[in-house]
Amino acid sequence: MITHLPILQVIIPLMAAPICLLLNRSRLVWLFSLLVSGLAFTISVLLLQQVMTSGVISYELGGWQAPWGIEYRIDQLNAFLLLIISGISTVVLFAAHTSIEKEIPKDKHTYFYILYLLSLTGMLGIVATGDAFNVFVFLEISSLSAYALIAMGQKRQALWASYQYLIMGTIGATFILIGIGLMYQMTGTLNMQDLSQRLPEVAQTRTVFVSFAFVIVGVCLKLAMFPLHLWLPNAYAYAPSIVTAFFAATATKVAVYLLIRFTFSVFGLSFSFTTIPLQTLFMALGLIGIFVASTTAIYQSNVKHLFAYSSIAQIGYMIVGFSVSTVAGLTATLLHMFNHALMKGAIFLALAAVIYRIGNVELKSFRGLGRQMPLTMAAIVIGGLSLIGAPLTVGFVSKWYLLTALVEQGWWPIAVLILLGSMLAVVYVWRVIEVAYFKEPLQQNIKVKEAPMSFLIPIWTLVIANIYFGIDTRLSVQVAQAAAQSLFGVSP
Amino acid sequence: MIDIVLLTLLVVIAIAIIRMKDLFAAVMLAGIYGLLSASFFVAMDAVDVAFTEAAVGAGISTLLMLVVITMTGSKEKPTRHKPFSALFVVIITGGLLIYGTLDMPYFGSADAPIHNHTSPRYIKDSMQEIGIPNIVTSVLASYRAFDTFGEVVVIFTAGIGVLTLLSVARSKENDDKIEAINDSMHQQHLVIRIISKMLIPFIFLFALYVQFHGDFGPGGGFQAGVIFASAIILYTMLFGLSTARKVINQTFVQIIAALGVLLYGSVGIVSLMNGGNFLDYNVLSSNPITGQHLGILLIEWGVGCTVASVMVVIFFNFAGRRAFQQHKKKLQDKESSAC
Amino acid sequence: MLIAATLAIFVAMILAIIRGIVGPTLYDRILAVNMFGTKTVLLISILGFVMGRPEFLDIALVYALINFISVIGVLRYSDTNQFKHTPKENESTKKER
Amino acid sequence: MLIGLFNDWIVVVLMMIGLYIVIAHGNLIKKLIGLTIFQTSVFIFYISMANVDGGTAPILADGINQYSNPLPHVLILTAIVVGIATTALGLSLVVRIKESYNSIEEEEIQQQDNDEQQTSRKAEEIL
Amino acid sequence: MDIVITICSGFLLLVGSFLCISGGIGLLRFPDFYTRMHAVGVTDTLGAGMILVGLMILSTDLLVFAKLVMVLLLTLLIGPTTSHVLAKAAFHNGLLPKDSNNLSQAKEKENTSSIL
Repeated sequence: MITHLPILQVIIPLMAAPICLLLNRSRLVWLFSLLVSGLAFTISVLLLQQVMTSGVISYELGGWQAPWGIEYRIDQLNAFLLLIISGISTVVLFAAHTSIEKEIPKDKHTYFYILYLLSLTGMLGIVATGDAFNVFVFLEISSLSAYALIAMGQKRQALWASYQYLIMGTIGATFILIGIGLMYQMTGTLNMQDLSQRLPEVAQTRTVFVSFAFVIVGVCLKLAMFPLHLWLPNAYAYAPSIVTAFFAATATKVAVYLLIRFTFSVFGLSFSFTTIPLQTLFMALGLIGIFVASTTAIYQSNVKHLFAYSSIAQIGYMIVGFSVSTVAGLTATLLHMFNHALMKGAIFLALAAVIYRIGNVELKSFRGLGRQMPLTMAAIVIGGLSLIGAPLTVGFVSKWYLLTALVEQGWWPIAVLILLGSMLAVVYVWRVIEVAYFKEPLQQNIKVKEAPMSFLIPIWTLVIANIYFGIDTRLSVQVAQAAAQSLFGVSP
Repeated sequence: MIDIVLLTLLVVIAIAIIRMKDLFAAVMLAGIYGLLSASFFVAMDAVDVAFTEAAVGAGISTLLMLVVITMTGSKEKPTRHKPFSALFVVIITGGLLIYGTLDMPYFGSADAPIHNHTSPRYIKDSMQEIGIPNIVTSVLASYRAFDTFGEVVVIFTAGIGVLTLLSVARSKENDDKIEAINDSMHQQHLVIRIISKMLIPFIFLFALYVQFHGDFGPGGGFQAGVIFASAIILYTMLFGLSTARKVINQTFVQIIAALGVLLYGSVGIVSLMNGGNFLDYNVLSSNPITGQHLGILLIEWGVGCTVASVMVVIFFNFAGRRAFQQHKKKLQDKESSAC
Repeated sequence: MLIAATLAIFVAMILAIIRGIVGPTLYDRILAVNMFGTKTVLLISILGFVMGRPEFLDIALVYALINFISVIGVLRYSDTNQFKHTPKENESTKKER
Repeated sequence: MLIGLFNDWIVVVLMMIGLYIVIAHGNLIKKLIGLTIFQTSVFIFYISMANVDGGTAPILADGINQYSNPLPHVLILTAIVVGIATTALGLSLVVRIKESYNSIEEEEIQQQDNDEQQTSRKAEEIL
Repeated sequence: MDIVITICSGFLLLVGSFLCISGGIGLLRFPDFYTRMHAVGVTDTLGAGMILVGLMILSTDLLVFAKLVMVLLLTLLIGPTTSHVLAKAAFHNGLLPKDSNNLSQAKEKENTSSIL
């Protein structure tokens, strides 16, 4: 069975989704999906181990050789992403049963878990596959289930946010489809490995340039990179809290993965960064994104909105790291993907717990929660510190690597700007902390109890991971570095 | 020549759709657009695609849009904000694409890379490797079977999504009331009822033919599923939703949808068990060709089941939501008049 | 002769499209769509012969069916109060009386 | 060049029209129609690149040795299914939006959301 | 024999094409919905039938012939039905023929009777 791990990674949650429809009992379905997600996590750990020891795994679906059939190709980068996604999914799912009880009508619970699993499948499929068109298919699985999940939010704004996301997402996916089509037209293949070998021959043609542009724009739409980010805040803010926690921690990472995969592996480093002024463009957009999104976050009155804008800012950091286009910069990006998943997962799960107890996440209703829900609020504080990049948290590690990468290139001004951006994070995180700890408690908040264990366990798992990986960086840095080096073709 | 005429017609219709303020008309033009693009696909030798596009683009999606328009109103209000920014984005996109076409291989040229890298093997060897004449089915169901699995899951996802958004908790007495609204509409259309009754068995038969003939001609699970579902939709439209729901239990249909996906997946799992890779049909039987045949037959059934039942579920839920809204409106009217 | 028939069908299609765009009533449009559908069926049948592979007539069958179903659908869902038609032509005739 | 690329250019025009409808129109159903047109034109693009001069449909028959490329056909079959799935989901969202906002015009919905936000802000200030 | 086939099918196709075009012109030029429908309904069925029969004569394969027969039967069944339903629906929903006082009176009568 060990040789079939790559496909089992995707196929297990996929097959579990229709089975959930047959089970159709809320609690049972929850336990089942938790089991499945845990299984997927185990598989991803095994895969990572296998990849780190024995290198790239290739799996031919249907037994057909690669450019003719579809190939699953797992290298360090994929395995790392698979680990993040399935890990976060499992942790978040742990709290799902309690959380959706209050947010989603009883008769739709089964559908919720099915869509959750399908969304997980989609993301895992995007990451695992080595075939460009297969990316599109799984992208659509994950997006369609995401639209439905977001629309399940309690307020009517959720529907509107979901619709906007659907329009933007479909345009993005269609752009990617156009890009893939153009690539296919010039090379005659859809396999990424094969593409990367056949594209250099035609790299000078205008068609390949346009296909690159379309793929990048499409991915950036999904990524919510700065000028294309408008769908994200509402989608995250009005979705059911569990969905927010899951997507904030994983969905954008998958898009960043696609960006890296297409620019580094498919089109190749020399094409992406020399033919096109991608570096300057992305650096500028990333920096502007950090500042605009952080500043907007400061003025939000809804905490979910606040952290959603903060997510856009964090994507900016990843983009900056990416556009440095050195091993160190890419390592910083990959590390930040991992770390950001941990901190945003913790923060949004804590917010889910707040919603479970007091029903909303308006900043004004946070008054006094610091005393009433100490553990939950402590999680938000640690997550916030991590966002700022305080030492001993994971945020520090990735910021450190990013700064070193920038300094290595001699880009001092940008490093300074990054630090300034972090100062903005201090402001918005402080706003939450101030209200929660230092303001008069609200009358109705006095009787609020600490969140139930089903929340605290996953939240604190993530918080402890936040601190652990902030101190013991060996594991994450090692994997990220290996992945970055393999992308640059440097043998470690 | 034919393709250029068709493409020009397509442009004309697309422009007309922009200008059309009446959504009903716009949807019908979109239906024509679907038919025309399907004709274009026939002219381009893509018979399987034409088959699907006709059933989906001109059939199902038009119907769904019509149902929705009756719920939302059919007049489009003029937008106040200036469309210049939109025009700007569109022109940049279009300009970029035109720029990209300049280096493309010319239309129909046989020495383009796509005709010389992967596809020769499909055309030359699929008969020995798979053993069925329809190359599209070979590629769809065997070489790239995993994409098709993804496609089935996409449609399953859409079905579940529509269920989450639109399903109404139903109770027996509610149903009866809704039925009253439902049936008041087509009492008088006797001719069409009889004709449809004659047609429906024929459509089912045709769907089965398409399902099984997919190996030899255009067709296959997806097309068959859509045709099968369209017969049920026809029945529903003429005899009312609640009558149709009595004949076809919705829960049952949902289970079929799930089973279709599972059937597809289990073929893959069985090939894992037999020592092959996922969806490797060669190991399903002692003879690889028989294995391929068996595998393709089974997965096509999976596709057909899921597609047909998801289409039915989607339509039922749209129509059910509509009936539910009308019912609610009626109750409100009654209350207001009672006041 | 096949080519001539194809051209004739194209002409008929264009005429139908014009009627479909101009309207003016909903039913004119439905009529145009319906006629367009039949013309497409014929076009597909003839295209098979023109291209020398007439065995794909299944598609024409599907078109005929889908055309029927969508026309029924349009009628079914236009049969609500919302689309009760009192176009201006009628009003003017009433005034004349 | 004109004849060799004419098809592609028309397809680009179709894509532009579809995209324009999606972006410029405020009506939610019209947007979805635009999206369908946009996607369909991408399908047309794929299918026309599969065409080979003198080729016929990729269904093997005796006496024919030039076939069109079957792979784009397969891809587009999948993409059509994705398209209808998106449309169905989008339409069901539209139905729900109409129920809760009583409008399917982008501007009116945005207006309602803004109003709601402002009233909640005012309430906050009063407190 | 070949010549007979060619001539027969050519004749049928030609007449069918003529009918198609004339139907199209009728659809475009006639003054109101009912007359347009008349033009289309009549020519569509006959023209389609002619063209399909013409193709049948051309076909060499039995399966193709059978499929053409099916298509023909379907058009013969569906064409008149849709015309019927369309006219009925239009009339019921209050669309009146141009300049037809008799019919509008009949319509009013029907309305009053239904109210009664």
